[in-house]
Amino acid sequence: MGRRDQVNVLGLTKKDYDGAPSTLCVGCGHNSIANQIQQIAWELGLPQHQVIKLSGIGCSSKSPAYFLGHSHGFNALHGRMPSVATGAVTANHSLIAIGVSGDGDTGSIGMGQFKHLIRRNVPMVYVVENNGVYGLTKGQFSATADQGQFNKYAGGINELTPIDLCFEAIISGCGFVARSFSGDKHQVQELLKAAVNYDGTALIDIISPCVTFNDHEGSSKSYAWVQEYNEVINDISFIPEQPEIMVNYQEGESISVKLHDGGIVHLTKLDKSYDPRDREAAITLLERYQDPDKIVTGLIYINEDKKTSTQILDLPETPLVHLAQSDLRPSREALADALNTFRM
Amino acid sequence: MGRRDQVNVLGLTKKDYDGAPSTLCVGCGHNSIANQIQQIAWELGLPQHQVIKLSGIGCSSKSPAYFLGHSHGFNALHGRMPSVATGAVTANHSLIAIGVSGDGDTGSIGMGQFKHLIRRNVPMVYVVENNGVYGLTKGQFSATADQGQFNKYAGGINELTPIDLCFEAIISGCGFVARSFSGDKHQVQELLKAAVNYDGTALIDIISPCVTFNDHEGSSKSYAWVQEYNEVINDISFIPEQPEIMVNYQEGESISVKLHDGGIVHLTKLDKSYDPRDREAAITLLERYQDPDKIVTGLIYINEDKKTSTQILDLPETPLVHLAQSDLRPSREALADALNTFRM
Amino acid sequence: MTITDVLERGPATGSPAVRVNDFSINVASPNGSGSQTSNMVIIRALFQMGIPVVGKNLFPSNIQGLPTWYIIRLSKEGYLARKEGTDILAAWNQQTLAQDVAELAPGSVVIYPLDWKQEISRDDLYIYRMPIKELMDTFDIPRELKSRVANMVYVGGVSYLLSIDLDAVEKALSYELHGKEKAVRLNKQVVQAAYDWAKANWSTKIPYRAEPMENSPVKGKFLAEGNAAAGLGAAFGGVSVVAWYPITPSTSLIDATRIFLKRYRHSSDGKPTYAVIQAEDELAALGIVVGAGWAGARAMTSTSGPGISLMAEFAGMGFFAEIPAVIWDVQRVGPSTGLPTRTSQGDVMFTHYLGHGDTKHICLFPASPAECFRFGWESFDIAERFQTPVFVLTDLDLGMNYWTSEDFEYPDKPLDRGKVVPAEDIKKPGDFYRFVDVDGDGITRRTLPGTDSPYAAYFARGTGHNKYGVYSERSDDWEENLQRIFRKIDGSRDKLPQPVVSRMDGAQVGIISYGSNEPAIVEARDMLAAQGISTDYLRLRALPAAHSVHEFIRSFDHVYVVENNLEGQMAQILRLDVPEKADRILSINKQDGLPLTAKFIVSKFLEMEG
Amino acid sequence: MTITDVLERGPATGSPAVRVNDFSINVASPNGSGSQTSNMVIIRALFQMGIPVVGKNLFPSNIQGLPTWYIIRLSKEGYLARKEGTDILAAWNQQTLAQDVAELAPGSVVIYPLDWKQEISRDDLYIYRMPIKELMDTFDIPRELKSRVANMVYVGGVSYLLSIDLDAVEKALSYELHGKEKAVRLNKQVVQAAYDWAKANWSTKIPYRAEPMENSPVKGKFLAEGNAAAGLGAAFGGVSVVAWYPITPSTSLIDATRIFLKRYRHSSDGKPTYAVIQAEDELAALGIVVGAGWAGARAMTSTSGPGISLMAEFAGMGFFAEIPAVIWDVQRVGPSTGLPTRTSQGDVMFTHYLGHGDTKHICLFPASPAECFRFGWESFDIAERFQTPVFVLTDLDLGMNYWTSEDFEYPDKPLDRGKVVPAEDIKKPGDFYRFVDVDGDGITRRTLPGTDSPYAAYFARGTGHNKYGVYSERSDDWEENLQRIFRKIDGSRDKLPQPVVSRMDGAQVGIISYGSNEPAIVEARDMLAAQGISTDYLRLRALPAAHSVHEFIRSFDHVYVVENNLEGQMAQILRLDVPEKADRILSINKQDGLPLTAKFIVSKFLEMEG
Ligand SMILES: Cc1ncc(C[n+]2csc(CCOP(=O)(O)OP(=O)(O)O)c2C)c(N)n1
Ligand SMILES: Cc1ncc(C[n+]2csc(CCOP(=O)(O)OP(=O)(O)O)c2C)c(N)n1
Ligand code: SF4
Ligand code: SF4
Ligand SMILES: [Mg+2]
Ligand SMILES: [Mg+2]
Repeated sequence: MGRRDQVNVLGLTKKDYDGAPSTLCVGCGHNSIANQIQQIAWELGLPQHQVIKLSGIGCSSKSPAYFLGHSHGFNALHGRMPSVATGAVTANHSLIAIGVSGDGDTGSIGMGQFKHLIRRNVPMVYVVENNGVYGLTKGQFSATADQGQFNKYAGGINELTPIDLCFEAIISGCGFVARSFSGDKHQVQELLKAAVNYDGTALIDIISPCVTFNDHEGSSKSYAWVQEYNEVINDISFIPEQPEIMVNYQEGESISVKLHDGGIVHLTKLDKSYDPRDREAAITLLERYQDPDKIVTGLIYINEDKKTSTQILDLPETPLVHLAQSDLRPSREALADALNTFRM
Repeated sequence: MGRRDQVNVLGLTKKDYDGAPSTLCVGCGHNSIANQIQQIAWELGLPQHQVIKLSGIGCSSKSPAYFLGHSHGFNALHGRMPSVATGAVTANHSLIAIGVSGDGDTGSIGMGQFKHLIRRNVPMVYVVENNGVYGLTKGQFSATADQGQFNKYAGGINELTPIDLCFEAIISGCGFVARSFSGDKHQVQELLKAAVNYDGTALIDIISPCVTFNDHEGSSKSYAWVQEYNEVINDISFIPEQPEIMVNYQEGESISVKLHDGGIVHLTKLDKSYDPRDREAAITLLERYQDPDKIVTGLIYINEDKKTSTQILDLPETPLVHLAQSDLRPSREALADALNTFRM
Repeated sequence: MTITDVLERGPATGSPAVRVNDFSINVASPNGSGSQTSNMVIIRALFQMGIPVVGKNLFPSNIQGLPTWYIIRLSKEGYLARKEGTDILAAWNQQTLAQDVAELAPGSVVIYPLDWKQEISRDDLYIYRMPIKELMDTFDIPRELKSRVANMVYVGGVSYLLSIDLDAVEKALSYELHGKEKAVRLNKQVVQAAYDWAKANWSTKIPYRAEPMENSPVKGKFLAEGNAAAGLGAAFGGVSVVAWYPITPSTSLIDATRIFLKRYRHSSDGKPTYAVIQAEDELAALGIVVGAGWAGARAMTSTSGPGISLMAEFAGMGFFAEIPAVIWDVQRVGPSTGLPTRTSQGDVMFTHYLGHGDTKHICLFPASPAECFRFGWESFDIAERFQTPVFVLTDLDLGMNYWTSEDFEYPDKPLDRGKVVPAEDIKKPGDFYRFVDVDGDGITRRTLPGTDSPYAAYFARGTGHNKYGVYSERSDDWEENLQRIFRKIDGSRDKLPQPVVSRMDGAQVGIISYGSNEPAIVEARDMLAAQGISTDYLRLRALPAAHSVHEFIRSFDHVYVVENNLEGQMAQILRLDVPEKADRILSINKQDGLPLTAKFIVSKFLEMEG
Repeated sequence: MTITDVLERGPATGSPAVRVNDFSINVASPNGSGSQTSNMVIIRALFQMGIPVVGKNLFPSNIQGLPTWYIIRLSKEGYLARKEGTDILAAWNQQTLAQDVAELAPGSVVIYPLDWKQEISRDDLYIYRMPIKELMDTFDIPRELKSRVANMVYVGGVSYLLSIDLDAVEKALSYELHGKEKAVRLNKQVVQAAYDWAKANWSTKIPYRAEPMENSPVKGKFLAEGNAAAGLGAAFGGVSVVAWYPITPSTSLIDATRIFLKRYRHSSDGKPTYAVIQAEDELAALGIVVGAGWAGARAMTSTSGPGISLMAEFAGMGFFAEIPAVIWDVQRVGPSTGLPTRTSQGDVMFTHYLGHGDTKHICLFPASPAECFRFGWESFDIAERFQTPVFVLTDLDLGMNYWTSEDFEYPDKPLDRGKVVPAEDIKKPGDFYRFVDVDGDGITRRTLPGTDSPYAAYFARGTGHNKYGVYSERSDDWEENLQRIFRKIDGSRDKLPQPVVSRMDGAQVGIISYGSNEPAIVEARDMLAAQGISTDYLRLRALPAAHSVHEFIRSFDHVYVVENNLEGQMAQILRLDVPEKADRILSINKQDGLPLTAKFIVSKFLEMEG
């Protein structure tokens, strides 16, 4: 955490990365995640004016207000953060975009936009604060609620197949797929750091218990349950800079993946046979962890080779928003030329 | 096909199952699929008044007008067939629902509804006439277009990851997942027959070339391409009735799956090791067939044990629409009782 | 300053005359603290005493911690609109204490915890303090319940100060806690202890008193939220498919629907005669309803502003494909996400015209729980009779606050399924065409899927079609069809719930309003009458407006349309209906998220009358 | 009947006077048969001859086979509105032959293939037949091209009958076929052969003739579709993010935008200075635009009715969160999916108020390709100046048909980015608050993400907020904020494209219209003037309407608002603007999917004038 007066590379204290005071429930997993975002932003020395925070609607989607108070934020519409993020990042690809959504926001109303954002590989961190319910509307089941779950606020038992957002992301072509737990601060932090440095859409599906509506005994999204059933697939640490490009992909006990910015994701394997660079393995893993009492966390899949939307759109280095009038308005001659195309 | 005057169990000729004349392009794959639907409806002796035909918007979504002219039809909104079908089937679960959609209709604008229909397991046949483009709006790429595809109408090369609708369906919990090719009439027919008899959402993703905008050389959705690269995973035949419940799951060369109505799906394995009742195997198969030049068709996954929406909603045997006033309007006493709940 | 000073202090200005059953109590508390039960106990106890009472819950769009105000108005005359100003403040929210106190008028009363350090410096108030922790420590209450039960302390304090009958409090507690004996006992004990403590420690008398009313205007009545009444109405209206997506303040309408369906709607084999589907979003919710309505079910959804926006495409299709559907819009403040927990009548115009192209929807405007119940079932008759989506526009104030209600009337007519043609009537081609206007009222006949006749089927679609239901791009087909639909909608004017008119002798001016403004208008008219100004009042209950609404407008030099939105939306619609009076249709309107008050209406009225 | 009878027949009634450059040609063909090129060749050849000419393409919502009519009007006076009736029918669609012929007035001309068996029994027509197969067989044309090239047969026939200059035809061919020599040669040969065949086989003369015009009113002008002009305008307006979803008739606007962007918008390093994103649907399209607008890009989308419905929620958010955006609505016939390939002005009201809650959007109404170009760039200035979504409402007729156009004017002012505060101006807390109305015009200052100052950031949201941009549920904050936004929109009236007024001496009555109705109004006014009726005409170009529009209305006893929708939507909006004249604002309107005609307007006008 660091002492209160400790400063980062920018000479800022962690407090300088404060947002507004949280209005979420005391103990809500979302608060912890907001804190971890603040923490890693400070640790990585992210310039706040270069960060944009985006969200939809929900308790989770409120959380961007509670970190990085000097960053621009956009609290969009329910389920529509992906499109707004796509627009913003396209307009200015020099920004560091952090999206925060909920399981209802992403898995229910937002399913279409979520899938298509990932298809485009818009470079951003996409955090889902996943609690299996609609917190803000008081506890209805969301699409990630496990089958057979009981919830009195939702009026009974959920009989529908849950949506697995990591599974959804990976088959849509996501190159950075992770699951975590708001109670595992270290893992959340390291995944966030890697995600911020990953070039492409980095999904982190974080189980984030709703203490008010879904933390009861038997809830597969409760603190107790996740603590009991969480299997950490790999121990991740992010090493921000590496003076020389000298990476050993030491297979075996650990794996290092170099990100395009120079940072390195170092993974100590807990399951020896698992390699998160192998998409088929990742998919099989996810398939094998479909039961509520099988929760796998860690970096599930990583692939640095996907073209991002910025690359696909072939955007100029200068972000579109910084182009000058001369770049934006063709000349009089161009108009004359264009008019000639209309003439026989 | 049967002679023109041949009649089915209902004493009807195939012509009696005619719809309006097609207004699709000559040679369009969708026309062939419409014909197969007509064919199997006739062969199975489906009572047309008990069938509903639903669709979204697109060339594909027009096709329900071209078969079963005596069935009620609903040509809904772009991407919204799933919700309309959910409502109709819930209102009257005795109907046989056949939905027809396009790859744009289902994979782009309709992604959210598609996924959630499948989660609910609404009993219906869901046919996607998949041509990789938006036919009706003149050839833009749809979300199922393969990466690297060139299409002059779409203005160039597609760089986005394609959406695999079978993959989407299976991870959303679909219990009947098939892929086919409009050029393979036999396969389309047998899959349709099995799907009509399957209790739950039965997805058939049929590659259905668009002769006008996407049948050129190099198009992975062209007749020639699919003919060349199509790997049929199993040879399916549907046996409508079986007097005794005497099914041998003869493993080995073939598999028989008994459907709840008594019909049997008989599969001759072409890939000996493949068992479409094994979800993990199906998922692995799909993952291994992600390249445009790897097209797998056949019944990819079947599972008869999933609760349908009708079961989850615990609907009465009498369809909701046939309930009498006495079932729909509680008594005066009930009102008095209800009012008492308001009183202290 | 002695300890007594701290516990209790009267205003420096001396005490005014006692006000009996005519004042307001404001309970300020943080959201999620469980104060709602305590507030309901107070309001129910007062109601039990025969005192007309209403509570307005101003809660935040959050689950825990943000400020909530619950404002209870007692009115012996039975005026149950919101009233500005607080007479008695139970200041149970430390965060807003200073501001809440600052807003009080001189002579008001504040009760607040002794546990807090804050002092109140104003010397023109009655100030009482209560030791929460000290009181609670005398009970053996499980930790997790403590903070909730602690709210009963102010119930005890307020009961003592106002002389609220403790038996009534007990009854209220029992109702609120669903008769769970242990809980009732525990809470009652806390109320009693707080009451006793207050009695022992406070001596000043305040000039406000709650007294039981003998010939009570609320006798035989009960308290109900419009949303609950609407849900009950739907259950009695034979709804069989409900599809919805959660959104404040509409969610509780569906919750109630489910509860009543579960209680009263099973078939002989014990199965539910309905389906409730939580959709993935509002587009799907209305899609499901439209699909079900087409198939012949009575189907409904309920939503609020953002959901209405998302339903635009399906609304237009339902209108054009002529599919019955019922859509409740429990209005909250927009545009956009706006203020999800504040009330508004801001969707009137948008909803009436919802959908691109020329579209006009039937809208109903209930003004009381009883009318929510009635429209709850009648909306289905209207939707099926006119084969069109019907929007019922209520709002957060009517939907989520507790209003005094008389008994709901049992439906006075059987289900009206409209022009549905059975198989028996369709023997040969030509016996049935979907869009042929046989009766000349613009309402054509329909069949349901499954009708056992080869000539019963038609294709429902949002694209152009002719009267035989066949796809058509012909200009004449389009014109004929759409004009007929508009004729149908226009023809509904005098067949929808008709306006309710209340007259006064010698009225020179008319007031038009609708929905939840009713109590404020009633009160405002009495206030005006007291000043010698007579008014006639028309309460609109449906759009398109009945011809009698037009007549009403024409019969005055000018009329005022009172409503809770920024642009005077209903006034605009009426101006279009009666263009020759357009500049004599004046708006009294406001949109600040709160229910309108009589005072606002009167002062605007007087200002505009000049 | 001899062979000559079959090839050619004159009307029994004798031949009337010759009409030069003042008649209509209707080409009926099946969709997807490639006739569009032939039709364009005819229209361009005529235009090349200096004849004012316009083509209206009535195509079906299908790709192949359904009937298409392409109606070419020649008007030496330069009236380029649609005109009812056909003088010359090239009946190239066997399916509709009978009906097409039945609708002809006596004395009309029909050309149709000799290859078909059908005979025409009417004896009051000129009838000509051409042997397609026979003619085509003389050429060595690849099979797949044959059916397309076959359409050149009627070009030859029509050219011969009307004496169209074959050099002009060749020029037209060359343009249409992008100068591809081989294709041009081949097609030219077919035209020539058909022409020669006609010359050899037909002898009767028809009373219609196309003659080159010396002092042509179209000199220096060109033909252009509004959608192409709009796309060019956007490219010159500095659009940098385009997000869209395909929908007829809007798709070609984006196609054009992409083409022109590709041609004219690269940075010095050769990279595109723009991004075009095909979104997954319209919700996402506007979401992307809103996100990009917030980030500081000039962003636009284009759609039609169904897309407008789907954009409702984001439109309301853009309005309330005050984010610049440009949305083109190329209107087609609604409600619902309606008639995707027919024209309409049916979205005016819905779009102006798009979004739940109180909302009011700025709308622009271009009436010509030149204005499409102008609004193409100016809409961004307006959107950024007023920090709000701007809707540009055009329609299929203007968007997809070829209109005669003068040169587009180069933008007469630099990009106006509005009140964007740079980092230099924000040195300390308080230097910047997002919603403080510093200038008193309701337009507050904004910053862009990335602005390098710790005090530059704010939170964009659709929920309630105060002037500092902080989340707020306070009533006063809500009122202040929303009232300011409405003040801003209201304040735009006189700063948007102002109405264009055309007066006549002694006019007693005013006509108001907008958009693509322009040519019909011009012609109608001349027709009325010929009858001695003078009219003044105001062409509205933006909503909210300028004060001068109100003045115009007030200056007449009554005005007519002419528009292409069922409910007279613009008339309704103006009635609300000028309530004291509401019953004197009369509607001349119609909605049948076709552009309005002068004849319709005149007859309605005369009927209503009584
Ligand atoms: C269009 C629309 N529909 C519904 C709502 C109401 N709503 C607000 S938050 C929410 C669900 C949020 O759930 P989730 O995303 O899981 O967030 P959580 O509160 O659980 O963190 C809903 C349905 C809305 N704001 N907008
Ligand atoms: C809301 C909406 N947006 C856009 C359209 C225009 N539109 C009609 S069909 C279509 C695409 C159809 O593609 P697909 O589903 O693949 O069907 P296909 O024509 O290829 O069979 C589109 C975008 C529409 N009708 N409605
Ligand atoms: S309701 Fe649940 S999700 Fe919302 S803030 Fe409280 S604990 Fe968190
Ligand atoms: S355009 Fe393509 S999809 Fe549409 S009908 Fe023609 S071939 Fe079929
Ligand atoms: Mg959630
Ligand atoms: Mg397609």
